[in-house]
Amino acid sequence: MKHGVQLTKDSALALLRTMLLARRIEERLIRLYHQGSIFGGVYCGCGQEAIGTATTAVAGPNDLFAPCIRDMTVHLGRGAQPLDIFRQFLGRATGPMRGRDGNIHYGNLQRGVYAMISHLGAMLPVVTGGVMARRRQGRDTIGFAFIGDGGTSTGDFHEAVNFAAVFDAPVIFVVENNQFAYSTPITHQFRCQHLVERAAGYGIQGVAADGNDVLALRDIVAGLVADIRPRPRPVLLVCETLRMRGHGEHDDASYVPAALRAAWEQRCPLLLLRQELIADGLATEAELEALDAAVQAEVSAACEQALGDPPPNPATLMEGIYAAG
Amino acid sequence: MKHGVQLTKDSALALLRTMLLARRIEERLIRLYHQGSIFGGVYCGCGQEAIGTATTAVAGPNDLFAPCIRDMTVHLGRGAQPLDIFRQFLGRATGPMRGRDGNIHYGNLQRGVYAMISHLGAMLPVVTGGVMARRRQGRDTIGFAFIGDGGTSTGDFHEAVNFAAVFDAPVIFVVENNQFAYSTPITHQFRCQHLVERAAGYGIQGVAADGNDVLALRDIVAGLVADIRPRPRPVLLVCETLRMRGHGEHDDASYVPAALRAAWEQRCPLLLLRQELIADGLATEAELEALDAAVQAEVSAACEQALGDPPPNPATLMEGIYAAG
Amino acid sequence: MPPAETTYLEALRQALQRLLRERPEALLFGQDIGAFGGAFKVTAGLQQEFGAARVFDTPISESAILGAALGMATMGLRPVVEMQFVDFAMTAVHQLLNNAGTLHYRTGSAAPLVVRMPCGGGFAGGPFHSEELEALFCHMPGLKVVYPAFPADARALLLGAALDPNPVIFLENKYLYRHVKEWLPALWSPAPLGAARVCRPGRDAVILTYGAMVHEALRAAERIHSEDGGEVMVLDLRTLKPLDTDAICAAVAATNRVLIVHEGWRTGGFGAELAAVVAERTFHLLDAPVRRLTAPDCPVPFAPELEKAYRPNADKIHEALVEVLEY
Amino acid sequence: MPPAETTYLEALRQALQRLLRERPEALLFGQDIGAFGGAFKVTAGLQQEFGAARVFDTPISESAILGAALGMATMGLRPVVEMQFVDFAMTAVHQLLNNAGTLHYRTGSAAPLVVRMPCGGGFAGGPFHSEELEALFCHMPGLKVVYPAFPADARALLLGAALDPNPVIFLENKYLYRHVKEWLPALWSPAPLGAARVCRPGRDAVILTYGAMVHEALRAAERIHSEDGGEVMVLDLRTLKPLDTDAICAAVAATNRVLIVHEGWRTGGFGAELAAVVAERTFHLLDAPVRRLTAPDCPVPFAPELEKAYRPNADKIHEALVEVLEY
Ligand SMILES: Cc1ncc(C[n+]2csc(CCOP(=O)(O)OP(=O)(O)O)c2C)c(N)n1
Ligand SMILES: Cc1ncc(C[n+]2csc(CCOP(=O)(O)OP(=O)(O)O)c2C)c(N)n1
Ligand SMILES: [Mg+2]
Ligand SMILES: [Mg+2]
Repeated sequence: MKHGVQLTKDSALALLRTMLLARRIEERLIRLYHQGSIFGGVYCGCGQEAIGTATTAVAGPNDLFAPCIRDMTVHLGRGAQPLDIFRQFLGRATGPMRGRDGNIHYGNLQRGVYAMISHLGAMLPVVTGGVMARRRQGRDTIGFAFIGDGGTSTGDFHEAVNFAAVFDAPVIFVVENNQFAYSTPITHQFRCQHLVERAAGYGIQGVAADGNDVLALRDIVAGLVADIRPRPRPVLLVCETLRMRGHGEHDDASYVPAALRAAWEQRCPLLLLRQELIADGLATEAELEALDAAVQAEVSAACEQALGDPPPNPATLMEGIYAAG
Repeated sequence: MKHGVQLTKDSALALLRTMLLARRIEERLIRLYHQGSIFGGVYCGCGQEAIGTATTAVAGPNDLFAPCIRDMTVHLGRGAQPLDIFRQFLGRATGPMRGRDGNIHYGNLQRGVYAMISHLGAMLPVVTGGVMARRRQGRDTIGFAFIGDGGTSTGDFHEAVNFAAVFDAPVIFVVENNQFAYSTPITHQFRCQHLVERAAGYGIQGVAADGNDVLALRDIVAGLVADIRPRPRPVLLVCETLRMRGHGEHDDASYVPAALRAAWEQRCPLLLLRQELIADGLATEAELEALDAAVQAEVSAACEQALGDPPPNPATLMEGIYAAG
Repeated sequence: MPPAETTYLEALRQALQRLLRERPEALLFGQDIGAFGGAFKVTAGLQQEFGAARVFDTPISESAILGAALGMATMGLRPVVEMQFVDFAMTAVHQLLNNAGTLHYRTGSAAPLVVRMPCGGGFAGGPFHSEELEALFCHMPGLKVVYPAFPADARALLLGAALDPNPVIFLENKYLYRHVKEWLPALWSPAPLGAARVCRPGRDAVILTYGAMVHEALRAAERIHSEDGGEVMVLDLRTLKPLDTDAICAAVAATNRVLIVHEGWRTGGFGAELAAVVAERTFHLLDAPVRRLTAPDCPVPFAPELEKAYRPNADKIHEALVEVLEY
Repeated sequence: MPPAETTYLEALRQALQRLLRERPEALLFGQDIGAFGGAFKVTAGLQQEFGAARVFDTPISESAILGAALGMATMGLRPVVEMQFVDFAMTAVHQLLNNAGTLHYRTGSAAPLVVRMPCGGGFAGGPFHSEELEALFCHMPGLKVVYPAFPADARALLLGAALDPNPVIFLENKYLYRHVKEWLPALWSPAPLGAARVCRPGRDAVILTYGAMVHEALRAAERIHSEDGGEVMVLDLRTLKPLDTDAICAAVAATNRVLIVHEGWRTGGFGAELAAVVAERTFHLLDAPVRRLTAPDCPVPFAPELEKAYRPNADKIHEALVEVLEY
């Protein structure tokens, strides 16, 4: 067995299913966007599905997540249904944010997922505080805080990681280094060789990982979780990947060099996992086709249902700005 | 010869003189404060005089400084007169800020010294921008940006250092690790062993220095300047020291352990330099006494003169909020 | 012997102490607020009484402090955090405006969170330790803004703020910390947010004000009275958001002349909102134009001579009052 | 064939292009503004024309961008920086309020610095990409605040802002970028800051407004006219700070009824300042109470159905106008 965590057929297929769901949902969202059915933007995590998948696969029920732009698999891994996601992107009254916020800005604290605000880095101290609170309440909570390569340049990134370090808050700061921040390549974002070099400056452990190999990543995260759950402290986990679409669907990403894109296309996390499953004899091509077909059907049904859902009632505009005392 | 930079009697006495001036001015400010002649606060750099002294000693005329709370020797080293400083702390119309800002918040851009705002870290990108501008204008400017151990926790510290690194701005970020931020010890401020460990995360050089040995520090800074003036890039220079008085004169610093204080008292930068001068045969006790007496006389005269200066005219309150177009 | 009086500062401390005693989910953090008791000593003795797990120091990271407090509040704690000076909160406005202020609207989660911020000038603090920024906070949806003027209100409103399920910006006036005292009862209750108080009755004009200026307004009103018997009402708003517009309208109806006084800048200051409310709602009741007396649009100057010219006070209020009364 | 018309966005680009051509000390930076041309393409082609030394991308560091721009401005450069959305400037308010805004007052140094910030909603941007924050900036001493509504003004005022020796907050409306066009002359001059413009004359009431709402106000005024011949003046403020109070007073004197319209939040919005100015200065001229029509105090909602209810538009303005006219 090549992997630290026991690799069963079921667990491997579950990983693949999460990634497939995200991929197929995004494909559908892109179509809706180009058909003009989605207002605002569509921001995809295509190519980065392994990161949310691996982290949620090893997290416990009390753990807290602060997903960022490209983390649909965090939501799915924490129990969000395709229907929730379509409702969210379509701004339906029935969606998780009831149309008050859209696209990637959603969460569900019952499942331990914060809804992000757009300001990059701003959620990192929030999840840190959430973890500190739950630890005081006697729970064994760990936090997973996601941020892009670009987001590491914000003051909030620094303040949050340092704060977590000072208070021994068990937060895994997951940097998704997808090589670009909108159009800006990492060469214009930072000058260290690798972002793990940031860890030492906070006195915490830094771990570099391949963000596209879901099985290897799951093992790494499982190891970190096993370390920090009993001996709480933050960790910086830097995952290398590539954003396979534009910043949003309005952006053709023509600034991404074709060779770079081609190289990472070979390393599509879904493709890698499929190949591995087949090589390990854990699944057949036919089984994987069937899984995909089932996922596609589920996604289509969810999309249809969400399209039929009502928009928010304008009369509710001013409700719930404040919590009732 | 023990020192990288040629140590002449004149240059050594000049260093001592700057430090003595600062020490004697601060002693006088403290008296004025306790007599009620100074409104607002008095914040001293006692114990940290070597840092501003060493940096200004090797800087060139086109260089830019952003001093922080404890850097009276930066001002003196860049040509501020004791009279300017008394006028500043006394809020006189004749002072460098004309009474519009007080105590440590002053500068003089003609001499390349920015007036700090209180928000810790906020001046670091400003001096970085200033240096970038001067470099475009064909000058060989280097920046010296000062920040405390506490100030390294601000988002601005991170953004500025990273920004300077990305743009190869030749700024020496001088961290004065005086072990405390107001009452908060460095154990509650960061978790790395030593703040130089931050440098790698920005892909820049980090240098640790003894902040109290002015000769050694001058050599280190001279080396860095020689490196980065022709090949521009930022550096993180972390100086270890101790703040020998309270955060301000309202604060008795009773939170500083007596043993720590006592240990650093032995390492007073003025004391160390005097000892070295005498040991090296560069000066006699009598000469040093005479220097001190001359400094004291100069300080007293400046203080008396400033006390006689007028306060700002209230009728000028609304002048110069905007620059005239 | 008269009964002992309590300062504004000590009243705040009592509120925090009671909060920590009665609410195990409450905790305090900020820069130097632990063993040191805070830059102004509002939290003095609290770490000693409640331990460093509940009252503790943080790095100099305003955004992390506010963000962490928000995260804790979402998990059922009741954090009360301190910004060492309101001025420094400007490094992390997004945590208030965008994160805390929108949370309930977006997600339905409560965020019982108080941000204590010492404000105001009058002690040669200079441009970065003297600001009055309530106007900025009042503009942000989803936040409540409280600004007490008296020890009793400070105590009751701070506890009220801490028990409120929303993010509350709690503004404290540094000048009042040690300059205002009153006798406080041993038995007291938290005050709900949102009620103004007539702290001096009158029928000739009303001064709408809050914070340190309440005391200056009272002095000016007293002088008007002693000089020519004029009766000037002083309405202490106490909570700026939600604003007690009923009390404002009633005060205007009773007096027909309005002077608005605050220590913050004029343009877009909170006085603008007050003037707008008066102009919109009580137009037909006004015998004179509403008038604002505020700090001018100028950085807070350091030198006492300049700051005196900058900051409103009883004399300047008196002068403006005379004009309002004579209009 | 009618002469070609120019969009608001293209007008801004022309101003930047001319600035870079005429002023060697000018430079542009911000996130993605280089080869990519910016999130909205305002800087499209400028890096190609002027090179990466003068038009370049930065890390995602708003405070560093603003601080560095200030430092450059003190050394005689003329930086024009972009915040990708005004919302993100909230992470670095201290660089504007405390650093740039106070610099000249404290030190006498000029800071010729422009911060361009795309503002406003109407395109399902949600709570963090749709804000209107002019009220916050207008409260800050030492800053100027410009908010054009038309391509010609956008072009002339942006160049005027860049030539001003002070820090200027230059607000651009995202909705207008591609929705508003007009014919622009080939010969043009920078406009000095501070002058409002009557963009529709009238004697029955005046609408004081700026930004995207100018166009909605014009539509509403036109409808009033077509329905019953009413003549409603529309005053486009163009510069919010310094404010053209003379033009406001003249407009009130000519019409005696005032409706204030803006896209930002009501409480403490810039409309409060406008209402206060009107109430203080033109009390005796008013036949009806001044009235504000603004967004409500609510985070900007995402769903178009909610945002439509949230955002002022010609219909809502028309409704309010009818009430003001009938008072
Ligand atoms: C503080 C802040 N500044 C600017 C933006 C605008 N913005 C949104 S996404 C983005 C690029 C983010 O890049 P990265 O962090 O690498 O994440 P990625 O999109 O690559 O997943 C920018 C600049 C923002 N959201 N927050
Ligand atoms: C952003 C910010 N937050 C809080 C403060 C209040 N404050 C002023 S000095 C200080 C401590 C500074 O410590 P350090 O950076 O170590 O410098 P030192 O005083 O030791 O020289 C604090 C918290 C501030 N000036 N700026
Ligand atoms: Mg990225
Ligand atoms: Mg220190």
